[in-house]
Amino acid sequence: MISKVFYIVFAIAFLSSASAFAQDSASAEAVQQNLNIVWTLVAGILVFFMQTGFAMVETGFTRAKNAANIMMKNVMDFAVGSIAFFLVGSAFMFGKSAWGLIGTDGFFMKVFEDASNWNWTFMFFQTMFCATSATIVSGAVAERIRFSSYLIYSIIVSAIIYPISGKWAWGGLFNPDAAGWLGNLGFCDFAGSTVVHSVGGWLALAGAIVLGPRIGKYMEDGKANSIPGHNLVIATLGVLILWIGWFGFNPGSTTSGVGDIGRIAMITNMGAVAGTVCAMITACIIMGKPDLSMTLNGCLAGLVAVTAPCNTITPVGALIIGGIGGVLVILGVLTLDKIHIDDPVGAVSVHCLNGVWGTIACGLFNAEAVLKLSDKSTGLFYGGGFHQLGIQLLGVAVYAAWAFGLGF
Amino acid sequence: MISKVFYIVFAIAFLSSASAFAQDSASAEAVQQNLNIVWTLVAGILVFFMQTGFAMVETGFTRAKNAANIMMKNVMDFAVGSIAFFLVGSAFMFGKSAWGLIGTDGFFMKVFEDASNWNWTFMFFQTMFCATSATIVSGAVAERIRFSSYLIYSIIVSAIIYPISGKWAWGGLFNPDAAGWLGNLGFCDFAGSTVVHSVGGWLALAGAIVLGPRIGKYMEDGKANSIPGHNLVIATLGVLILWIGWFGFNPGSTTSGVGDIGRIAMITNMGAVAGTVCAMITACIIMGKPDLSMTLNGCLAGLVAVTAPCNTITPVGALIIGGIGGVLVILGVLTLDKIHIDDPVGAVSVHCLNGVWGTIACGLFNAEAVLKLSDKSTGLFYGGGFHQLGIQLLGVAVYAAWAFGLGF
Amino acid sequence: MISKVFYIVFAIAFLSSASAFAQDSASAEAVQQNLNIVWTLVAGILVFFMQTGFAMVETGFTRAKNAANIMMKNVMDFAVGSIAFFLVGSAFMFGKSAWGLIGTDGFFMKVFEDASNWNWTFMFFQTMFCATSATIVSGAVAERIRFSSYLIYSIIVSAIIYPISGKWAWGGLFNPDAAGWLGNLGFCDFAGSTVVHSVGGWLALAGAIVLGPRIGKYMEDGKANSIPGHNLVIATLGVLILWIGWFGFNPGSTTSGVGDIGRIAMITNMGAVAGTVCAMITACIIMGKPDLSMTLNGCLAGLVAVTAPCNTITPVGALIIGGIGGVLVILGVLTLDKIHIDDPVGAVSVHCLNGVWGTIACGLFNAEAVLKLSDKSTGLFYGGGFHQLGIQLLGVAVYAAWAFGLGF
Amino acid sequence: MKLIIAYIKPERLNAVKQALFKREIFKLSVTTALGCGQQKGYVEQYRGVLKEVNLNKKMRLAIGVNDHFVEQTIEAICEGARTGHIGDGKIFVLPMEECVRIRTGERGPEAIG
Amino acid sequence: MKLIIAYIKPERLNAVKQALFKREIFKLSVTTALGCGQQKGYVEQYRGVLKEVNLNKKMRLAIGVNDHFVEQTIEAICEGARTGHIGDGKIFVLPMEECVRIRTGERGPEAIG
Amino acid sequence: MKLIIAYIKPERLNAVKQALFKREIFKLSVTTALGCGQQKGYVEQYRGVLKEVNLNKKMRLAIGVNDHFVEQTIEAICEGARTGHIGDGKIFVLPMEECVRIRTGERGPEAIG
Ligand SMILES: Nc1ncnc2c1ncn2[C@@H]1O[C@H](COP(=O)(O)OP(=O)(O)O)[C@@H](O)[C@H]1O
Ligand SMILES: Nc1ncnc2c1ncn2[C@@H]1O[C@H](COP(=O)(O)OP(=O)(O)O)[C@@H](O)[C@H]1O
Ligand SMILES: Nc1ncnc2c1ncn2[C@@H]1O[C@H](COP(=O)(O)OP(=O)(O)O)[C@@H](O)[C@H]1O
Repeated sequence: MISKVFYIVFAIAFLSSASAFAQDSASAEAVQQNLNIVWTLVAGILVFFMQTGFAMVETGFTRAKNAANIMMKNVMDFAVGSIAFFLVGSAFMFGKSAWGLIGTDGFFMKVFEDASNWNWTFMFFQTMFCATSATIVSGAVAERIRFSSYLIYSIIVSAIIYPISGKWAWGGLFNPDAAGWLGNLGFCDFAGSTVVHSVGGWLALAGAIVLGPRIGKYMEDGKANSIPGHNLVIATLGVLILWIGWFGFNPGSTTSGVGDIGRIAMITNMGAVAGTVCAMITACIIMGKPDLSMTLNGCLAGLVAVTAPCNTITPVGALIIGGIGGVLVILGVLTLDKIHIDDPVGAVSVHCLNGVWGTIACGLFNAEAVLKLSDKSTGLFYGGGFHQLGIQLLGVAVYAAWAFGLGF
Repeated sequence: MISKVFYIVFAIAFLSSASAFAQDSASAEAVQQNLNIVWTLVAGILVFFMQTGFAMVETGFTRAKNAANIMMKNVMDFAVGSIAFFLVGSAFMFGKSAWGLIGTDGFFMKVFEDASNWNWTFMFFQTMFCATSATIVSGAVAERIRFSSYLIYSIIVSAIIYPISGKWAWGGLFNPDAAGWLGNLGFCDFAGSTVVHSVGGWLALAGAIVLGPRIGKYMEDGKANSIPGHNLVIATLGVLILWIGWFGFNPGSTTSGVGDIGRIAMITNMGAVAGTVCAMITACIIMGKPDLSMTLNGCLAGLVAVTAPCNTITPVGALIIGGIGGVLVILGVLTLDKIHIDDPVGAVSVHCLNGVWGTIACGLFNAEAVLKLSDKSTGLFYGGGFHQLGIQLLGVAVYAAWAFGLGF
Repeated sequence: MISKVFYIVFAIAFLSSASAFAQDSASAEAVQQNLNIVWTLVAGILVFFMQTGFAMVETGFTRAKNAANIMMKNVMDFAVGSIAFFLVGSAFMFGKSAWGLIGTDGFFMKVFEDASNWNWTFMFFQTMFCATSATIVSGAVAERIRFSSYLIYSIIVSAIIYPISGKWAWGGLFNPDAAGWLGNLGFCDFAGSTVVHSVGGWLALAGAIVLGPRIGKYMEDGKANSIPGHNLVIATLGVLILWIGWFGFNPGSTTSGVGDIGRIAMITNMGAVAGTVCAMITACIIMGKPDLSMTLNGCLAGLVAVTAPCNTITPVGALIIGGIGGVLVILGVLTLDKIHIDDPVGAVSVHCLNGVWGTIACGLFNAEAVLKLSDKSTGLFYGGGFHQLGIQLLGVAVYAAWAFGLGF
Repeated sequence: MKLIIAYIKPERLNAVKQALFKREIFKLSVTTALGCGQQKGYVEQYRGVLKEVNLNKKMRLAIGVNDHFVEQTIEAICEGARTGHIGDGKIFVLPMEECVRIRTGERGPEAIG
Repeated sequence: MKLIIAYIKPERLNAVKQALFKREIFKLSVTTALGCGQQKGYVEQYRGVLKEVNLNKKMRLAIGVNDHFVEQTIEAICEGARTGHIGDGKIFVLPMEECVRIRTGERGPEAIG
Repeated sequence: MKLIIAYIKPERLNAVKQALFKREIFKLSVTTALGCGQQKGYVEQYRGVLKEVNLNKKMRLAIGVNDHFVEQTIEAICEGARTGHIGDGKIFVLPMEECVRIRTGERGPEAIG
């Protein structure tokens, strides 16, 4: 489900884009349009900050000897990914739809003509999203993937996999005519639990399986060995930076500077804190003492889980969704360890598992009527029946098959 | 004293909140309202960044072996504090006043009905302020408080202590009818030298006294032992992040996107740099060489000191207030060490001592007339007489008794 | 060349500055003016973040034993620089022009009368630029300059050298009547490849030569010794923070919240990623394997290179300019090492060499007509002839002589 | 009594410990060390400048044993540490005149185990 | 001359130094070490996986002394390091054939102090 | 065979290595250590509180040599490490009974070099 806000914004965008400087036509609409641009740009910069967060989390959770390597990978995946998305990815994602599956025009971002057009800001924001999706994988494959393979992989994700995934749900954001098939069905993924996180997470899972565990992670007798992260201060710094970035990621997905952004920020925060608290408690129960690295994972899990429904749930809904996310992530980490899938930073449990959970949660907790966003809530628990839930499950299944399949 | 700006903003907020999407009524007022929302949200995100800053400062100033513990505390105090403030704290602070002492309605933030209402953003901003106040204590009690006690303490501060303190001075920010008794008297604390910092600082002082010094800090013969911080790079990173956060903390307290924010940012910066320079010089004189950790404390001291008067003083006033703050903090740290109160990061000297100083400084340096904010300056040095100064001293005394008393 | 945007903004600024609160006159122009203030302030805060970035890069690239010293220098240069710029620098830069060479009024920033005037925000933004220029040097002279000399040097740069340099190209930003002689000639330096970076870079080069190499850097037989940086994670953090800061630095230089900021952000990003990729490839070819520290330098090189032309080039132009910057920086670092100029962090190659390259690139790649900014492009490759290129070369030569000469 | 000192490759430490434990030698002390031997150092590059690192990381084991345990200890160390490549390390056997268990003050051969 | 080597608990270092100073033994060298003895290791947990750490942190003291100082040194170390618990450590006394003070080139018993 | 142990100033390590190489002694092991000797410690200040640091950083060299190499080794160490100031360090020569090259199992004097 794409928020009503979007359509209004774009309508305004198209109306006002003809005038090079908004000031020329000093209408309130033009100023609002400029405000949307400022907000979206700021949000995009916050999302870019997430690259820093990912780099810090990953290096903090792994061994000191691989720090330079991980830094290199995180800087380079953004660099090559940005170029790939600029050249072809953006066209696949937002170009004219072929059967709602893939975009077919607008390569090299050629569509931009006007120096002060809204499109530039929109594409800047989208580039940052694309990079986030690509970089998720690097945590799961840390400490063992070859640098050159990783570069090629980053290019493919940014040029092809993410844009096509994005087309299906979000193809209509830029131009409503170019919407993808899932978007047309009413699939709800406001800020990307599925499009960004679970796609990245499925690829991460596939990568972790294909590469196999790090040497020394599992002993001959099958027992897991812990390979402690070398710097939990840096890892915490990274998580806090990611948290900040999420205040661009979720509220920024309105791409407009309206009152909703405050609500979405509040909801996002509720998800994060609930995830943190529940993960800490769960870890305490299972492992007997609070564990910082698990708590940090819980925080990210809560954030990922509320990403899809952040525009359509109540704060209490966010507390529940985020809290469940915090429990899920711990179970996920422990289970993966048991079945010998080695994911040094917990990327699969955070992004894949909770991306899926967040997407499903839309079908359960969507409360549009409570928030006066529309007349009827679509969430099962708010009297919306099973319709939305069905669409969400379809979406989850399709993306799982697509991204996990491609990952191999 | 609550800035005129607030009232205007809220008037607009109430007028325009009826329309779900500001664009629908494309009036300039509605756009300005949206601009206020964008600015306040960005400022709130910057204030959230201060959590990262505190975490880095505290871990940098303490021993490596406690790093994970300190990270855990800083993440968890925000998490439980956010929930506590959401559930009850916000109601105590901004609900209908009972005798100007405590709020009595609005639990669970139930007041929010509208998806795009200004309230969401306001409460997001306030949540971040509450968390800042709670987290100040963690530095002073670092390396010795038990984790579970700390959690309980954080909940109490965020649910009860901070909201009630806040009610007195700031209760009218959300709804002018709900103002607190000190606010009604004309107590001036623009961005929280008292409400946030000195309350946190007094609690920190009480905590440091109750817990006693760290083992090994003072030898049997009474001599102090230094327990050096393990990573001054991380501590500096933290201070610089706090500094950035303050550009949200102070200018954001206008909660409106108007020209004043630039002035307040400039004043804030002047306070910080003056504190830095004066602390460095004072440390040089007393200890014979420049000392990084003291200089960093001086920077924070300057920031805390200008927090109360930042809206009502001139840049030169800020230089003087910040500079005195920089001197005070050094004397504070050395004195506490002498009387065997062990405050590993200098939290008491920074937040309590300078929170008090900044609050008093309002009564001395307020220059509303010079800034054309009103016809008459209230500061003693600008011909305002002793009236404002008296109110400020009353406020300082009341908060000291309240927060320090409760801390025990 | 000063962007058209500026003039319009200032016109509005002067019109609306009479009303203390923009809301009073709820005109769309006034709201746009407030939006400009919010955006410029946010951009200024992002530029302030660059101080953190520089501190982290420099400490990461040098030895652990000097970390506290480098932190101290980076904090103090900002502190004393801010005060110096406030007291006299701003007047030299933006005051009434004497022969287009130096400003002569407005000391102590006395011009500001109104509490909500645009000037405050503008000066905040400019203070951050000034500090950036001053801090560039600290990397090149790291690990050997005396602290007190460095303080004096910082004061001189912020009070005199940078403001006078700035007057020549940017004197008209605040008040078009006060423009400098190079600005009047049509010299193009949108966000400061020359004014900020190459001035800082030339001073850095002079400083590195005057101080001589670090002990142990070159052996008696003339062979260079490597003195590895102690923490590449911190250095990477610093570079990523600088990158974020640049999204304030370049798009913020519009000082207005209009659509152009999205385009400039996109261009800035393209320059950065091209620099990163090309530096990595060049390092691979020359040294046989990817090198993180060189790649990070490449990223900064790309950013510096697109700083001057970021408002007037196409994304493809940015890829080319940034890419060449990435190659240049590697050649620069290796060459300096060969001629025994010891620059621990590569500041000269990043800021001076690429500052010059970026300035020249304006004369080659400016594509105003393509972007519909004006009727005719001034870049040689876009049919603009040699006129602009000549002015750019003149500017480069003048600044080189001035800053490098003064540095000795 | 003898003090057996061995310099081995760090990655062999676990195997050596196992080999010792098999022979019921449970007590040892380990220190990190840098060694310079037949094994040449390696060349590192930082910012285009070469740096020769000719000290390799080693682990130093110190094991106090009674005389009739010496051969078994040497055997165990060789078993665990040998890879057949340069850099495998050395074992030195030093005479020891006295040994004291701090906890009890016991001396001599009984104190060692 | 003897070389006295002792492995002790890190937190006892200060007490041992004090005990030595009392007996006018001022010269010693200290290295960090890891020890494995009767004291069992401990179990750490990271992300739900247990990790057995069976090397405990120790300090290694090396003190070169003349023959008539040996007993006092042993006494001092025991005094400072004994807690009565497992893990208190060991003292080894090795014969030393020569000692050289680098600064002056002095040799033998005078060089040691 | 002898084991020569020397405690030297860290900054002299390179010079000592050079001096040893000149005499064709190529094998040695190095450990970081802290020493306490005639050289007094220094006083540090942190947040206005003084802290006495009375252990100075040292390097510990261990060199196993055949008997006729002992003098040359001592000579080399003195040459490289002597600055004439307090803190230059000490050399201890210990008897060694056996030496084993782990790679080949060789024993005795041939194993040492
Ligand atoms: N004579 C020696 N004195 C001290 N340490 C030695 C000696 N010989 C070897 N070592 C130590 O053993 C390690 C392995 O030495 P190496 O010469 O590579 O083995 P090998 O002699 O078996 O070929 C060295 O790095 C060093 O630490
Ligand atoms: N035979 C030995 N060889 C080398 N180191 C030893 C030996 N015995 C004890 N140690 C060292 O002393 C430390 C304390 O040993 P432990 O067995 O716990 O003490 P105790 O024998 O007094 O019960 C060990 O961790 C180890 O470092
Ligand atoms: N008797 C000793 N036992 C162990 N280490 C010693 C002894 N004497 C000196 N050292 C080591 O040598 C270092 C230098 O000692 P110092 O007394 O300063 O030199 P000198 O005796 O040449 O004046 C000390 O820091 C210590 O590490």
